[in-house]
Amino acid sequence: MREQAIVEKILKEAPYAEGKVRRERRVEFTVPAERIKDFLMTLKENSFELMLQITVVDWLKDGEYELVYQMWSITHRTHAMVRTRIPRELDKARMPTVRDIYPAAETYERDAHDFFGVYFEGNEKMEMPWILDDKEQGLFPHRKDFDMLGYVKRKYKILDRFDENKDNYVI
Amino acid sequence: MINELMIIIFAPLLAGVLAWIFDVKGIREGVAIIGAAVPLAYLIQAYQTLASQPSIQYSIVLSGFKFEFILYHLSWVFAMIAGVVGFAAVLGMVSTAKDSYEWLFALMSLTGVYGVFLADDLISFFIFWEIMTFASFMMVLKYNRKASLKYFLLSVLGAYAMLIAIGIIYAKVGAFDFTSVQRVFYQDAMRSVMGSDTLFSRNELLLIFGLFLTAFGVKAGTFPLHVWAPDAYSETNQSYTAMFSGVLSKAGVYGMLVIYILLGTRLMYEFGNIGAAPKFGYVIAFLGGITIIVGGLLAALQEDIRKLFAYSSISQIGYILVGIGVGTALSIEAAIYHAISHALFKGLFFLIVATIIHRTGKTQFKDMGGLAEKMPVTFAMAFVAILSLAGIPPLVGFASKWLIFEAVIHQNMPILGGMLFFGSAIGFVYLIRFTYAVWFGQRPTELDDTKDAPLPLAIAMGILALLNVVFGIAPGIVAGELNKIFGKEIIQGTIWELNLGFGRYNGLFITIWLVVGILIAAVIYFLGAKVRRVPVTDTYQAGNPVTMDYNLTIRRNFFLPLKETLAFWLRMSFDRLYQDIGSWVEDLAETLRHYIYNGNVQAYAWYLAAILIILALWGV
Amino acid sequence: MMVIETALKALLILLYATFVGFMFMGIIRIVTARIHRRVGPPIYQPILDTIKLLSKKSSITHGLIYDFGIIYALGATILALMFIPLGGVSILRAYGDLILITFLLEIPMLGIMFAAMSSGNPWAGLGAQRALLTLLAIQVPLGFAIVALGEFYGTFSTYQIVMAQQSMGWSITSLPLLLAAVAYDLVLQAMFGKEPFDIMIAPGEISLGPMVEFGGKHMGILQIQHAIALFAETLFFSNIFLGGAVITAFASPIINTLATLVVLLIKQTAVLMVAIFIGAIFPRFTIDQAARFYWKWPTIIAAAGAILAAL
Amino acid sequence: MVDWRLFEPLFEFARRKSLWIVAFCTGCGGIEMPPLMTSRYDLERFGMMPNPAPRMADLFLITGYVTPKTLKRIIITYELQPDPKYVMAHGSCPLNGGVYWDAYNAIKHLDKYIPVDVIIAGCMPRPEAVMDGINKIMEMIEKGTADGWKRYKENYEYYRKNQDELFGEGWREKEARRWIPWLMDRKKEE
Amino acid sequence: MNLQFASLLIALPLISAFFVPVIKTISRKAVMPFLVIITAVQTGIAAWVFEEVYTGGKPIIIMAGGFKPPVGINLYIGHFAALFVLIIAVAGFFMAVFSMKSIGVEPKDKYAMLFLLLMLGATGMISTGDIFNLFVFMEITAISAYALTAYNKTGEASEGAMKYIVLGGIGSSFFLVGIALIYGSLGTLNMAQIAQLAGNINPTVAQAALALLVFGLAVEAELFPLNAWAPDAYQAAPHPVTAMFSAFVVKAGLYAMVRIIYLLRDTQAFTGILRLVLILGTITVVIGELSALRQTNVKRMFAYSSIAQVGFMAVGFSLGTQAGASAGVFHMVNHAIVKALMFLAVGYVALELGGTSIEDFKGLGKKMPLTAFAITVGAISIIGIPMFNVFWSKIQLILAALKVGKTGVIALILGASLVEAVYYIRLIHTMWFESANGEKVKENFTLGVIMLLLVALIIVIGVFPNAAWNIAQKAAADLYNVSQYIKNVPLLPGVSP
Repeated sequence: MREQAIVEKILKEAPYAEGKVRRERRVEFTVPAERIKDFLMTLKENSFELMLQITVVDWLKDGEYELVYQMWSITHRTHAMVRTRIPRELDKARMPTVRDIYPAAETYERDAHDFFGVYFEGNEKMEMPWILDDKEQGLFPHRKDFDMLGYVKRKYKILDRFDENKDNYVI
Repeated sequence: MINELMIIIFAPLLAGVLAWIFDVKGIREGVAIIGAAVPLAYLIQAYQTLASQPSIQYSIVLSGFKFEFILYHLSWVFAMIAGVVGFAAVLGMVSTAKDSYEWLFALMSLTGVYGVFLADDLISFFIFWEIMTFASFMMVLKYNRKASLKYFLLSVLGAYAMLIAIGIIYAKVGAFDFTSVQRVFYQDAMRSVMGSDTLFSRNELLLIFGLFLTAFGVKAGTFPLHVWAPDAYSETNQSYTAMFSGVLSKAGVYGMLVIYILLGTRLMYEFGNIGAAPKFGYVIAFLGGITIIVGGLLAALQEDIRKLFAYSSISQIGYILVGIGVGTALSIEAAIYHAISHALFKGLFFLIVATIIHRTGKTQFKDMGGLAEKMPVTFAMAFVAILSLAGIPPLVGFASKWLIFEAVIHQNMPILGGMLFFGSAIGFVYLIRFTYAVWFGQRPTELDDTKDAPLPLAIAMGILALLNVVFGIAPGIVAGELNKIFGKEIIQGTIWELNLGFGRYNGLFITIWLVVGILIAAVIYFLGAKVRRVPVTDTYQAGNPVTMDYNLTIRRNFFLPLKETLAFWLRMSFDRLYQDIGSWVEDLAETLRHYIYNGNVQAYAWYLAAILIILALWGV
Repeated sequence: MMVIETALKALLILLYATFVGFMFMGIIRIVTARIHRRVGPPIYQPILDTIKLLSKKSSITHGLIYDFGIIYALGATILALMFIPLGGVSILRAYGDLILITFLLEIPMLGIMFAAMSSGNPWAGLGAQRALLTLLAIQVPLGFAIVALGEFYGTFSTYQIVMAQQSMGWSITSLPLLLAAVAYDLVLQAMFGKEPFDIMIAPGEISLGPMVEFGGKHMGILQIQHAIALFAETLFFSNIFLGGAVITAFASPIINTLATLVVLLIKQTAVLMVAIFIGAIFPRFTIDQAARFYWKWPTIIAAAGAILAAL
Repeated sequence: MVDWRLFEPLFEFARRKSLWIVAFCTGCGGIEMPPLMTSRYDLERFGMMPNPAPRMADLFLITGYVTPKTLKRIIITYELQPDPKYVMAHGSCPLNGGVYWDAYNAIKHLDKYIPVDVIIAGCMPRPEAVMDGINKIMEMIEKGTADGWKRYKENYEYYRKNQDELFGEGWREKEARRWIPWLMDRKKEE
Repeated sequence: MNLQFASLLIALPLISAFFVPVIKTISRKAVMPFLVIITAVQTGIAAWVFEEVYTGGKPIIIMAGGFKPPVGINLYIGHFAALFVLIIAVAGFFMAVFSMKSIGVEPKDKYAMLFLLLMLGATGMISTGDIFNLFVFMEITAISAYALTAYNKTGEASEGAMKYIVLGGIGSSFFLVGIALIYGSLGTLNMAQIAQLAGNINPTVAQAALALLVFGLAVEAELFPLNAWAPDAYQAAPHPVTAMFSAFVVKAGLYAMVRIIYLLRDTQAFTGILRLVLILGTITVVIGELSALRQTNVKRMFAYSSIAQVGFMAVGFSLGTQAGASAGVFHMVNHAIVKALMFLAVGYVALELGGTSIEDFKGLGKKMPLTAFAITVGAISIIGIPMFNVFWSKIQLILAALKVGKTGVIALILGASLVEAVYYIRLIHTMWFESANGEKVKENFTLGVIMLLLVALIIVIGVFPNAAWNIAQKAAADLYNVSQYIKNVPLLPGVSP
């Protein structure tokens, strides 16, 4: 099918990556973290014009973050998911920015940084606060090991209201 | 014996020279104020004598020329404008003048203006015109060379054009004084009506009229020749600009009237007329119309406070030119009335600008804002001036604009009528731009300690504002004076009312009913709940909290949409045209010198040979 | 004696104008609702709104000019009202001069803008800028229309124009003044602040522009001002273009004045309806589109009218 | 200075019959507002008019969950409104946090921060429910029990304490200056 | 004192010129003061002669050696000559005082001798009544001018002098041929008699003679193509000499040309020559002003400006009317005063600050306020601002020209004076409003007094021009109506070719 041809063409240009067709109009690639920039360059040449989102998946047990760059090609009308894996610890979760290839990436990188703490070198707006309010700025709330309920109790001081075993729920 | 006309003319110059010599802070201000007050006093005192005898004359002989001076109704009105606004400007300069250099030349320009208004023959008219131009040029030279050079070149070009025209007239008429010149032209007009051969041929008349038009057009700042005004008005001591734009531009207007007095009938018969307006007058009126629009639109797009008012004063002069251009007795009277009101509110505006710059030291709109609380007195004066310039009924601005509208539209001139209406809206527009940028909005932090106007400036502003209001409510006073110029009762009506037969305007009723309306509104206002004073940071900006450090105002580039709609027209600019001509002449001069005086003797020897050949050809 | 009589007449005109003005605002809301196939508020809704606004318990001010601007706007509208001939009742009818009334109808906008700008709110600044540009845009066709009128009738007093129309028939019957009337009607659209040209008080874009800072009683006074302005503008239009009303058929003068008021009312509502229909259909122009529109078609129409009138 | 008690019923009737709405369409309730204005439900029958400027609005509709950042704006808008002002909250989220009961970024009790007059139940009430709420508030105005603004004024310290507890002291100035460092350097370029 | 003492005007400089080596042997430093004394005495005599002529009303005729005019050479000191001799003497006196301070190059006695010869030549040219005598005096002036230009012994000075010699030499030779033609056809050298017999020269000879005479003198009078030497010569000459050049040497040349043209009034070529001089004068004004526009050296700029002003005078005289001539003379007087002042001031600045380029003039107002003030007043009066002296002569001249109907010429000239205003204003702005380093210089008292005297003279004439205007009118009358000139000269009745 059409997607198969696209995947082979890209894999020929980027041997270091593996790619497969998940279903009609949906392809998937896995790329090592350090080669992400040139892979996105090849995608750009192969008419993947849009970067839709950079989503971060927190594999707590593997101790890794999985960054998924979701791209969309208007000409082929296919959606490509580029997966990479980076270590989970805050000081080691660092990625080069792809702002120069896809300008939209700047906001997605800030979003990932706000909620997961992934630091993208080269993105000058990294320190600029994005969505989170000042209180939650450094907490990276979407990480799996973030104790949401405890933080809510402390923040809104409604300690007595909840019963941990969730069977009598008092409004 | 020194006639009082001489005192009126030379008192300011004398005071200026004395102030320049005794360069002591206290004395020179006193001398200058006396210098400006003495002519004003004499003029007021001359009002009684004018009631009895038609005019006061005086003449002296100087190097073969017989200089005559006359004070009759028309020149008395213009001299009074010069007197009042000049006195106010001098009062203003007491606090803004830096050194005696400015005093000397400001008062010399006042002498020049008096001389121009009181002159009764062409040569003294030209001489005082030159003195006025030179003195005002020296005021600008001190601040900025390029602006002053542009101003000097254009106005000297105008002056020399006038000199050539005077020369041509002198060659044919043999005399300079207005009466004989007028008589000769009148006879000439009669001869041309009878069909016999005339003293001046058609294209000679065209040349004289063209030359006079350029000379007075430059000074009045009509459309193609207005480029000097914004730079000259902004690059000098601001309270002097009150006199510069309020009074000196009136010299240009007076010049246009001189054309009417001297050549009026002759040109009328020579070129015929469109509808009621003489064809040559229609040229002036049309130029005036374009000046209104160009001046107004450019004023709205300016970023510098002084430039805005410079362009606005050009566009207001456009009104006067339209009035004069239409040529009927009523329209000329309306034009003079607007000259008076323009001098009043424009003088007031420039004094306000002087106070702002004197206190804040800033001239760009983007660094100003929110001064209304800090300078309440100046703001009150500015409010009066804005109402007057925008032509809001109870003030003098409306009375004179109304007269011009009536006079022009009654003569069935649709295009001019449209231009006038457009002009009045533009006046409205750039005033609000000035008010918003300077008085309202969030105040930059460094302007927090600005004090209000110094005393002399405040008094000067007070005088002009008072006159604005008085002449607005009782327009009949001025109309009475103007009727004396033409002898017959053109604007009927009592002291409160102007009655033109086809239109009536009563200043008193309007004020009464406006006060009644405001009272009603005030009653409704005070019936409501008590009011709580709220700072600027408490305004609704989509709910976001507001801080004074980062002020969200569109003070810069206020009229961006207007600039986009006018983008096509803004590309043409006469300023760049004159710049290019100037640099072209300079390059030509450079190449010329390079080739002719190239320094080697052989070339010079060849020149000799060339001359010999010419002489041989000459027919030796 | 004369003073009391004029005072009474002035009071009568004022009350009548405000009441009819509010009714006009009510009509506008009901007709627009009916066009949207909605039920629409009761006709006295504007009065209720004004009473609610005036009865607000707390009010704020941004300084003297913030209040004086509003009071000045209402005062100027009342002044303008007094000049326009209202059948037999008007007071300053003799001084009702075309140009004077045109200027007086524009002055309330100056007062509102002064008050809005002194509040320091950026929305108000933007609103003021757009209101100014709209004013600049409508001035050209308005000017030419007034010039056409002035030249056609040779006089500037509205009362004489009304009298002339009694004999010569309504002024829209003659071509030049018909063109002027069309242009003036488009200008009225912007003066009422109705849909196609109400960019200056665009609710969504700049949250009501100049009106953003006007709370309780300030907004109440502005509602009254808008009512009187509606009445005055429609009255002025019907006087100069639709022949005004001078009825002397009945015996007693009171019935005559009532008849003239009724006739005028009909003409005014007609003018209002035209404005409402245009308003309900068209989307809002941006400010430079509005300026370009006004400087193209209405100006050509009005200029043609003026030139024809001048011949 | 004039005693208006005689006209109080008229004022009450006018306030009831011309409620101007400041619709703060936070959360998911915003989409319920347009149908109210269109021909099927037509709130304009009751004289209600949507009006973006808080200065002249009476009814303050909060139509969904409220995050702390939105709450800051709500408090400021509420304080801008002139006095007889009523607040109507839609759905369960403003009541007790609703489905976001354990989310860090949703306010649990709106009532702790600003006085709420009427709360309409339903995880996004349908237009009919909103209409019913509006009738409820009209009755309360008539009976004079819609006194949210009085409660806010009397125990202002209570509300103030809750707000400062959530946002920290002097949060208005801090919030206003939050973006200046990044805006300022852009200002230097121009 | 009988009138014959007037001949001292010529004799005094001659004798004292040859006395200078004697003085030098007595003491080297006494030479310059001696020069000043001589020029002072000369001024005294000139003032006495001026007094005699203007009160008496009759010109003074001096017969050399007692011979009656057609045979002997006679000096005719009329109103014009008296006026100009006084100007030469006064300018010479001021420049002598100035050269006491400014001449540094060694052979001062040579300088003094040349200075006196130059004054002698100029005085002689103006007062002589005999055409060949005019040539002799012109040669004296020219040669002393060549020597003085080269006096500074710099490369530039010698180059300027060489140009001046080449052009001056050719010019004077043509002048001699012209005289020969006239003498050949009329047989007499006396100007009065030439004027009498001018009618019966056959036209072609008259035209050729007139053309050659005008061409010869035009070099000295700096009309357009022939004034190429002037800028370099003015710039290279020592400062007092430049002032004397522009003050009276050029004017003497112009006077001679105009005198001869007016003498041969009856010949047919008269109108043709006048039109030629008019055209040349206008072009001189335009080219002179334009080429001064982008000058960086102030002295050279003033040189161009004085060339242009001389062209303006030539236009005045070439109008052929009484008003034109009187305006021209008035302009000569005013120009002499203003240019003497300007060159004096520029020279003094060059002396103190070591150069005359624009950079030295930056911020002069703070460094040398008096000199800057003098230059400013001079510049303003040259531009033609009312209340200053040049304005009156300019306006008279323009009106005279317009009376004759020369609108085109006047338009060109006014355009040129517009250009002149530009570079003078640039100079004023550089002097007063541009800041400059360097401390305040203590200005010499005597030169200060001279400058203030000239400034006062400018302003006095500016404000009360009547007196100066009457003198100019009388002087022009003397130059213009030749018939009166012929009656004044007591010709021997019988002697004729």
